[in-house]
Amino acid sequence: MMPDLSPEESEMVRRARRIAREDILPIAAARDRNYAPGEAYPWHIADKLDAAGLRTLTVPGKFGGFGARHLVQAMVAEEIAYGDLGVAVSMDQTYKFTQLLTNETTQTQRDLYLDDFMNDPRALLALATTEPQSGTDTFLMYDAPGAGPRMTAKQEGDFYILSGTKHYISNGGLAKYYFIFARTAPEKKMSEGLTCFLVPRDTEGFEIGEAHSKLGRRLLQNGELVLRNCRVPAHNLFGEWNGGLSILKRMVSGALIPVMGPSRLAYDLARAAAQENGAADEQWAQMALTEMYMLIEAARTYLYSAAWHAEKPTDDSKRRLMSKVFASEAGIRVCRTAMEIWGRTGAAWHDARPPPEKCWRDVLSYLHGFGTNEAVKLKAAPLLAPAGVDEW
Amino acid sequence: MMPDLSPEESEMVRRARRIAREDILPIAAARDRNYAPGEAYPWHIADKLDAAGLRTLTVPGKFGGFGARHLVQAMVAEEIAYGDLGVAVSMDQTYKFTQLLTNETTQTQRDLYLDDFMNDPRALLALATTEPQSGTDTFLMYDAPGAGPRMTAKQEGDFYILSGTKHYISNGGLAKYYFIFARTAPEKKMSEGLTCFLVPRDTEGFEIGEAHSKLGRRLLQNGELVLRNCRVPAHNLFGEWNGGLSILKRMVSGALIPVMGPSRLAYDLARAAAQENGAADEQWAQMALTEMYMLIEAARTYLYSAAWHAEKPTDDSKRRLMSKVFASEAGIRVCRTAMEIWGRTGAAWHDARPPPEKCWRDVLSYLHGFGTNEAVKLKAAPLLAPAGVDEW
Amino acid sequence: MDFASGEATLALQGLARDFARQEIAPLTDALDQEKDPEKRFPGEVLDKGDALGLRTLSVPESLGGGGAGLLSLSFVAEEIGWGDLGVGVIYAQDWALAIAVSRLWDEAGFAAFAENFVQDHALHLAHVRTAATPAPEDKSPYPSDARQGASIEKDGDGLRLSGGARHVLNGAAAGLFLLESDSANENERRIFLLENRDGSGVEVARYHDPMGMRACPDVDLRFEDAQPGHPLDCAEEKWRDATHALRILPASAAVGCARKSHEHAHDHARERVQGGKPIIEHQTVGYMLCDNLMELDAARRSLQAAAWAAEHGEKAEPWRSFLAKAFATESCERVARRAMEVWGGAGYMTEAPMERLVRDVVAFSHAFGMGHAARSAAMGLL
Amino acid sequence: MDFASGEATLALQGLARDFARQEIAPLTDALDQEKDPEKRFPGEVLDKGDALGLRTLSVPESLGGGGAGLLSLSFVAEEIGWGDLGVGVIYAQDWALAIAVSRLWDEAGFAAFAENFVQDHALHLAHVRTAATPAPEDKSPYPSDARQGASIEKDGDGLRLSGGARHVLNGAAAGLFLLESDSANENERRIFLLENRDGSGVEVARYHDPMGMRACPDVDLRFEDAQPGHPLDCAEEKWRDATHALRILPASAAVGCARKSHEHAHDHARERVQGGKPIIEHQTVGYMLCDNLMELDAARRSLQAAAWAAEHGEKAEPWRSFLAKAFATESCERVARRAMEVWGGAGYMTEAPMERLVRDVVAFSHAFGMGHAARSAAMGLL
Repeated sequence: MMPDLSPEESEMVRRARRIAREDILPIAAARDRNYAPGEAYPWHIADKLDAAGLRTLTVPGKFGGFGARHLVQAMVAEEIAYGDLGVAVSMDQTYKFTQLLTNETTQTQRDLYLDDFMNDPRALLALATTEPQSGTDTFLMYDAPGAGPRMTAKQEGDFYILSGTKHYISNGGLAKYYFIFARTAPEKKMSEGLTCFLVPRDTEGFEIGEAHSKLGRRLLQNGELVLRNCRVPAHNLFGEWNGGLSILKRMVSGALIPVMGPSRLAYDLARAAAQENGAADEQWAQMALTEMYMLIEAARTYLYSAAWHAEKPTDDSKRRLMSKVFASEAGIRVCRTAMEIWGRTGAAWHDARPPPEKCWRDVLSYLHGFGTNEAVKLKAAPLLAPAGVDEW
Repeated sequence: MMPDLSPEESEMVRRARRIAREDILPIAAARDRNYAPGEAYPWHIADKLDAAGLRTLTVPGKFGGFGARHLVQAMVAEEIAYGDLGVAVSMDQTYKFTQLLTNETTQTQRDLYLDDFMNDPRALLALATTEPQSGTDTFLMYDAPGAGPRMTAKQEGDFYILSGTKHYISNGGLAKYYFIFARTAPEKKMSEGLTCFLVPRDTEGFEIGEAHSKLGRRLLQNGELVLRNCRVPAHNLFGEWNGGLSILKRMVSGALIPVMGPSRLAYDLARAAAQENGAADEQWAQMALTEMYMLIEAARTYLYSAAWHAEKPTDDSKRRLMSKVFASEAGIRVCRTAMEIWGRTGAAWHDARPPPEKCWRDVLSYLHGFGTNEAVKLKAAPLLAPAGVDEW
Repeated sequence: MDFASGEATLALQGLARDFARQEIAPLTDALDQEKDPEKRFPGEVLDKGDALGLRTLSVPESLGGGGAGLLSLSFVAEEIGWGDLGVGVIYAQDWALAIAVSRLWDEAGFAAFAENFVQDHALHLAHVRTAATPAPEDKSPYPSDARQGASIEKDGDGLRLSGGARHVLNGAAAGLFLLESDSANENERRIFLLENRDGSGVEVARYHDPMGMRACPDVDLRFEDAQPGHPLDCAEEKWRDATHALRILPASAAVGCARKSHEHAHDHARERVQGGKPIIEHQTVGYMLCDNLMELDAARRSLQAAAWAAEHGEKAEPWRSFLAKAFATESCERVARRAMEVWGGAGYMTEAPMERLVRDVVAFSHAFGMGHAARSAAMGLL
Repeated sequence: MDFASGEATLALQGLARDFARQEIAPLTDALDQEKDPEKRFPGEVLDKGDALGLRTLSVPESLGGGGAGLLSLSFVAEEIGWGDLGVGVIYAQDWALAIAVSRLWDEAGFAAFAENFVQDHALHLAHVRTAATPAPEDKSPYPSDARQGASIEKDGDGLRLSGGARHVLNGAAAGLFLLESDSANENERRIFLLENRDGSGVEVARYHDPMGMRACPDVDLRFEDAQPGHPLDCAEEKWRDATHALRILPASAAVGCARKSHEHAHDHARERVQGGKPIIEHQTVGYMLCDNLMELDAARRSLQAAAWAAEHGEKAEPWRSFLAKAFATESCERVARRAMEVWGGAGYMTEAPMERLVRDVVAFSHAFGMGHAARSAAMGLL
């Protein structure tokens, strides 16, 4: 039941914790407040994380990475997120898509890109499906003609020509390598006409559009990817031609969200404030604080359990999906309560401390991040065991 | 993170599961509906559980029991509770107080009672603090003169004479041995004037009063204990004279409640009904079922985690306390939703199946069982780490 | 806008309050504990209520009734529901269905109906909903509202009804049903009155044994060549507008039931001492009472607003009665649960008033359109 | 009981609605994104509103004001809050504090106050609450409302005020404060008017930078030998009754803000197609819209009932305005959050209207007594 981490694994978690508290937390709130969306990401922190081996955390040992299992990935991302959720997500996205880069690429692709990915401390990864007209459609794999991404890819000699726009892409504008999904048989359903391409940022015709300003998670760039006759070399076809949907179907580890990082920070801030300003003597604040503690412990345990099972025969993707729903709701409530315990200042900027309102704005992103909670439930529903099958 | 049970431990869990499904579930609903409170407990089931080694589950091996750790205790009780919560609680109370009987008794007491406890398949245990005037006071150990139990005990030669009434005692009327708390210095606070006595049911002056009819958990007897000049032999003083409160302070394993048993049953019933009656095709029911699954998994994982930690240096009693609050709320919501998925019949008796409304009535008992949820929060509050201490 | 009740409403409310305290409450506690569902009908209470004019309160005075409007009736329903939710639901159906008939039939037809209704002092009304397709034999161990149904065939100038209907509230003692035969095909939709008497082809197939609201029998019906009465207007919109009261008034009764549990909790909190002071002075308890007051008031106001809108034909918001019902019902559940929590372990015992009240409000949630059904109906009207 | 608004109310509501759409909303979006809190004051909007008579709407017509009652004002506040919650709060304070002065001062005093208030077109009112004990220097990195405070000392015939007050809404531009100096010892409790002008000894010590409701500046004040005006009646019960509007009207403005986010969600749900149909036809989304309608209506009705009760001096339920405020505020948060969820990821972007609205309603929750404070106050009155 306990993490039971190896000493090496514990060390990675400790490193993440140290950087989060010593380097990220002191700068995060001011960046959140004062920086423009396209400039808020702290690259110097990314360098530190890389130097600590945390950017390549999930790269298998044979390629020079740490080869972390899902549980360690979840714990490290949560620790980073204590400092700032946006920074954590920039790494977490990279952790998730590392698997694609290291295990599902062709030898040619690995020869071309893997060394660079390992050596460039700022090489982050992103995956792009969402477009203005299709968000939940793609997430739920609504398999009807016309539904899903509209970006097209056409073969032209030794190149694929990609045209269209993606948006709300985490790490969009930050990442160096993108897994981009486009229609290769636009008249067909997604299951029959969607293909993935590995697109380096410097590819001709690939531009970063607007960096959206957001309610929270403002240190992370959620970029628009504008592809205008973007020329992707033929060897960068990723996976099967028209086989894009099956890749998406396998991508569920994103459900192991680091939402408890900001939630723990909010709890710490609230506890300290309550004990200092006298609220801790009142029953309402005592109940509120213990509930916060409860929700954090329940959510962390659930997330860790889902992560632990991920490498086991007992893995169950609906456990991973629903732990995301649960943890996001729990985190939002924890952070909101922390604001209340701070009193009037709980909804305002505060010079001397990271304000709990930033934690709350940040974690609200998980109402839609990795699928809206309602969509995640609908995605999990068909995975429920049929009547009569013992699920326990 | 996984239970990682030994083969012997798994076997105990499997036995509990088998008896719950084959023996308890088929009879529970009818007993709940038709039997008088004093007659509803199925002793023949208790015999089966005993024969399977499940009554003496937590008795250390050296005394002939299975010596289960807390995690196994929690899992076994949950499995029994799938059949019926009342039956599970009759065992669970015994599991909890076994520790008192085997580890904290005097050699004389063990010589007198332990063999009988091991050999009588119907020897259950109970602990009695609650009285009409003091429930939460005792639970929260409100340490003021006049607060707490009013039952008195006075020394008279080789006997203690106990007088007063306890009520709402789980296993009251079923148990053979009772740990009863009485005031031995009535003018003083509980911390200075409360003492515990080990009282066999056949003690002179000890009577079982009214068996209360209740909303749910109706197979368990919640009895009144009426002590009229009850003559307890001096050697049955349990623990220190005036040291009763410190015994209570150590009793927290009760927080590992088996509430997920009925919740899992309710989920199974709802899933089957939805898939049969068409509700499963509607989004509302899909969302409801996945939420139920989510709450069950989150609560079980949290409870198991609290149980797992109980034998470790990382044990933390507020984790145990708050897992009770969380799991009870989760269970209530799961069972209530199951009723809704059943539709009109969800709030009525149903011949052919155990009705989810019984599950709901049963788990509602955990709003107050082992302390009202609000009181449990207040009990956990002082255990929160002081500001500045890292709790994670 | 004026939140003061008129004198007539206050008088009716007072009458209902006294009746609830003096007659309904003392009798119905015993009915709740009666094991046999067939013996739970509160006939004696209803007779006394009829003598006060409660049964026909929604029939216009010109036709011999009490002439109370929907908004006034919501006050009365709350008081009766305080006495007993089952009795409240019986009256709510009487009132709501008389209103529905008045809107779905022509003047003469309604006058004839009203004359009969006013004269027969034991006559109660009940709402029956069936599918237009007859039910296949229900062998499933799981419940399915969808499986109920009855076929309607032409028989000379009239119709013949065969099949069944499930979960009809007050379906055993009611003498007259408003039967809604629903169908995906709107042309097959039918609404008519159906008599329930010896030889009318209507029989009780089964008494359910619900967890609460037990004074109002919940039965399955079987129809064998039953002869429906005059067909009523069955246009979808017309039906919806005619039945606002069928959602509002039962919910008002539920508010009364929840209010009663809150009152008990409030009283207990003032008396019970723990931690050295009455528990009402602890925030743990005081906040729960505050939350109850908030939700009771919000539920009541939503229902009143819906009642007023329905009385004034505010067709622009047809979703209002559906959502007010759902909101009120869900609020009532939370209120009753909190009331039980205020009582601690004692609230879980049958001797505590809330043990029954919490069962009553939850059983009520399952009637008159559950939360999801109300939302599904309302979202189609947004 | 009558839920129809009178003509005068409808006219005021219409006026406010037009003003909100045409003037407030276009201007305030930019204020929200202004980085410097000192530059967010919506002076231009307020000048236009004053020309319409909005500022002095609660002053009796006989004294030159709009003569609107509390219930009517709750409608107007909702419309202004729809335009912008910060502006809504500024007006809500103007209205509520003028009402408070009318109840806490004698006739002549109030007339003098009103004359001044009506004539000075830029004069706004703000509520200041301090502890009677002066604040020690606040070195804690954590916020504490408890630490604020100011000492009041006799100075000849008058008084002198020194110290500070934290989180005064509209505290920079308001020309007149209603200052409540609170104390555990009721004899030391004082309520008076305090002028805020050059040389009056009142200074802005700090502009806070709140997450929302930004058009209404949130400042800390410093008092140095400030001279309080005429002392007002400071009996606890009197103060409570005089300030119902100070809880109700801001909350009505918050309902307007939440309503706006719901309207945007509703529009979006009709247009956005996923899964082959507009998302409003999916239960996941349709139910959220239903829940929003339920809670908006319940919140509005609770506030209206409290407003009516306060206007009619219903002293029996002094807790009503506290709990209606708490209920409405918490409902508004849920509504705005659901509205954001309906928009999916797009709702999280600053370009979406709800990104701001969700910040506004949450920031509002922290003002005028938070949920726990309202419950704590109310439970003492049960």
